[in-house]
Amino acid sequence: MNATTKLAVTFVVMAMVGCAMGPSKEETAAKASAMLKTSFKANGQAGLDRLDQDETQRVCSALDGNAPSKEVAERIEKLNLATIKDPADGKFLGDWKNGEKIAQEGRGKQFSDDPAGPVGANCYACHQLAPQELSYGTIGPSLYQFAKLRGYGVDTQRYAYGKIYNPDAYAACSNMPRFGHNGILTEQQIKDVTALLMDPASPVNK
Amino acid sequence: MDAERMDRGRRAVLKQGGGATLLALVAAAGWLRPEVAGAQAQAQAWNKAAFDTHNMAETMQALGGGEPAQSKDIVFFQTPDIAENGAVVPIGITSNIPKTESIAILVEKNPNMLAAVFDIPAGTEPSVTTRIKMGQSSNIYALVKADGKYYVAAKDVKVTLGGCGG
Amino acid sequence: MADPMKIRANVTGDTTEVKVLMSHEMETGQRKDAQGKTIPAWFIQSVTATWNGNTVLAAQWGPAVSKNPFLSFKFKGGAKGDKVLITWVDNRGDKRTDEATIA
Amino acid sequence: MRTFVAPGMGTLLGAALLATALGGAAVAPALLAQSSAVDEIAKYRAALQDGNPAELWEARGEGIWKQKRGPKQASLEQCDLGLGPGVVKGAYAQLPRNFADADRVMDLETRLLWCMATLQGFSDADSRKQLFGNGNERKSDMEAIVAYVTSESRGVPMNVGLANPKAAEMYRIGERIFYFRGGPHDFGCVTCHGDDAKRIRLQDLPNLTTKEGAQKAYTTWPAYRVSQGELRSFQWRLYDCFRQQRFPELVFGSDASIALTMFLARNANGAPFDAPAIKR
Repeated sequence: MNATTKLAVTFVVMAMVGCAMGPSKEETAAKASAMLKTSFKANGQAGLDRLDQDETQRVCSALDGNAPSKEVAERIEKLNLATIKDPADGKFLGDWKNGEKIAQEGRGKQFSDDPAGPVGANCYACHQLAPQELSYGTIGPSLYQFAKLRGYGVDTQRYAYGKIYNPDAYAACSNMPRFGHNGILTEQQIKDVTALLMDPASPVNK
Repeated sequence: MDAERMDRGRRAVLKQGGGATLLALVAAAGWLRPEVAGAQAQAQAWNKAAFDTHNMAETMQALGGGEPAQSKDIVFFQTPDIAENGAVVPIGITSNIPKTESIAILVEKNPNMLAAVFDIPAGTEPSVTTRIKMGQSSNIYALVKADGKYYVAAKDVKVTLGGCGG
Repeated sequence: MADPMKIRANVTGDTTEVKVLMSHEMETGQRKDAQGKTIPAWFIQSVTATWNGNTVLAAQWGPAVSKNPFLSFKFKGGAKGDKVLITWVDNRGDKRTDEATIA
Repeated sequence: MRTFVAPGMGTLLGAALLATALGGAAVAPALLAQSSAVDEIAKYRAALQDGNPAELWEARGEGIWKQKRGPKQASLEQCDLGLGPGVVKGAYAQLPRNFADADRVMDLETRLLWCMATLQGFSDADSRKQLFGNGNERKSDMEAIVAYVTSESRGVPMNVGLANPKAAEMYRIGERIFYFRGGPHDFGCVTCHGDDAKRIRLQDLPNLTTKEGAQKAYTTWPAYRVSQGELRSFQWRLYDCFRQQRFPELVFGSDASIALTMFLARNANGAPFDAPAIKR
């Protein structure tokens, strides 16, 4: 992140505050950040460094849940697109059966989780995938028939892999975790989940 | 619809219980006598054998008795088709059979089938509400003893788990 | 020492409705603690309700009754001011009796 | 059968589930299955309302409130929850608020810690020994007292004021914390609670950015959680949300917890308080 873009972000934030009385939103955000630091304690794998926001988190937090402007979105997406590393062997698809397990697994990265224990993507918390699973969430869109509707080609595979790796590369300030960029899932796990979406044999595409 | 559901429940019972059928369940209602007074006497009367059974056949053997008749006069109320959490499943059972003496709750797929037995003395309405644990989706049986005879009805209850992270 | 029950008894016409909440773990004996040790079973085995010395309900429970049990039933009779007594005994031999005044 | 299931329209299992509910009736539309499941879960929740074990906590909490405890052998009956010493009725509906004696904005739990220290002489370490029940015999006195005090505001409209500058600032900071995204998953409160009609798995998520959503959610905490067999305070609610957000551990009674509570409580203004509730 260079100084120019930081200034640009500051400008955007200030512009949104407008001529409101009292402290600016940015000042309040700074107070909130400082308060958070004194209000949490490190526990197991969850250290206080988790409260240090990167540029994407900071910009997205200032949006109050609204969509970013076109300019901000483009910048955030560019920033995040640059982080995506394609699989070393060039193959985007792993084992969809493993992918299904990862999609069901809700544990991982919580201070209450065993650091050596499973880390999942918990896809079903937010998305419909395989139709056999009735208990799915709706924070994200339904991914049922993901490839059946979009095609099974390598470009779609690359997109699916990249979207799991870093969704902010395609939709700035997405609600979805950046599973690859933030080291939540391994490359193999991302390939497995990609296969759950893309493999013609996956229940998702039935 | 109820009849069909019960019929399916009955088939499941028969399949598990084999030739012994529901004989034993029947006695479930018989173990408790209203005149048993005093908590200590009751504690001693607790039917360990019946509560320790792990499938229908064992439960039957532990209890002994005659085969109960399917009854449409046993009604589940406040009992959901789907329980959000198996730790607490509300169960309400009313018997419209005259001279009901006791009501028992059994959960087919629980490790121990028998959950509870309620003796209904004369003057008490043959209707109880409580909450039970269910390890998984299962049939629930309401077993009623009335005028020395035994009756049963079944209801299928699905258990969902959910939430994030865990 | 177990916490008191919460008992409500209300008469409407000639019928008294009793609702009881009991404070009890109702441990099944099938769960394991963090160290992998089985947590011993601990549950209410019997419940008796009396009104004017008459038993109005008697129950035997297994560990499949939910934690902090709830029980509701109705009996004929009962007048405002009468006492309803509920007693439970668990598998450790702990016992608790509480009473409510019919309202 | 699968060919009848369109994307986003429920599931095979859903259809099977409905078919079961109908006693083996013919295949029904999957969409209907989903709504049927949701309706049935609504019935389940309704059935739980009849007897709420939270009452056991309320009774125990009232006992603890009135009991002489601590080095000073005093009860909490003279604790000032904002409406004057000893006034419990309706106090929770106006919290958090600024307390001049402490020169700090406090929520109920923080104020209770204050009263335990000042009235009863408990050390901070002693009063923090069991802030949350652990799901078995080790029950929390704090959660019991919270159950009692909040039950005394049942039916009272939420009325959290921001006239005090400190209170107003806490509200603004709480709002920023609500939108603060961080941790390995980029989660913030807003991730799950910023839109209408969303679910995690089958659990409905209140939209806390709307008045209706904030009112419905805030006025139904504390709650007896049937999945845990425990009564849970609002401090616990925030603690466990942040745990699942993959944040570090929220300190009980910390300023951030109070700021966020202030934001949510104030947004619930006008709605009658209706807790302790009972939830899955």
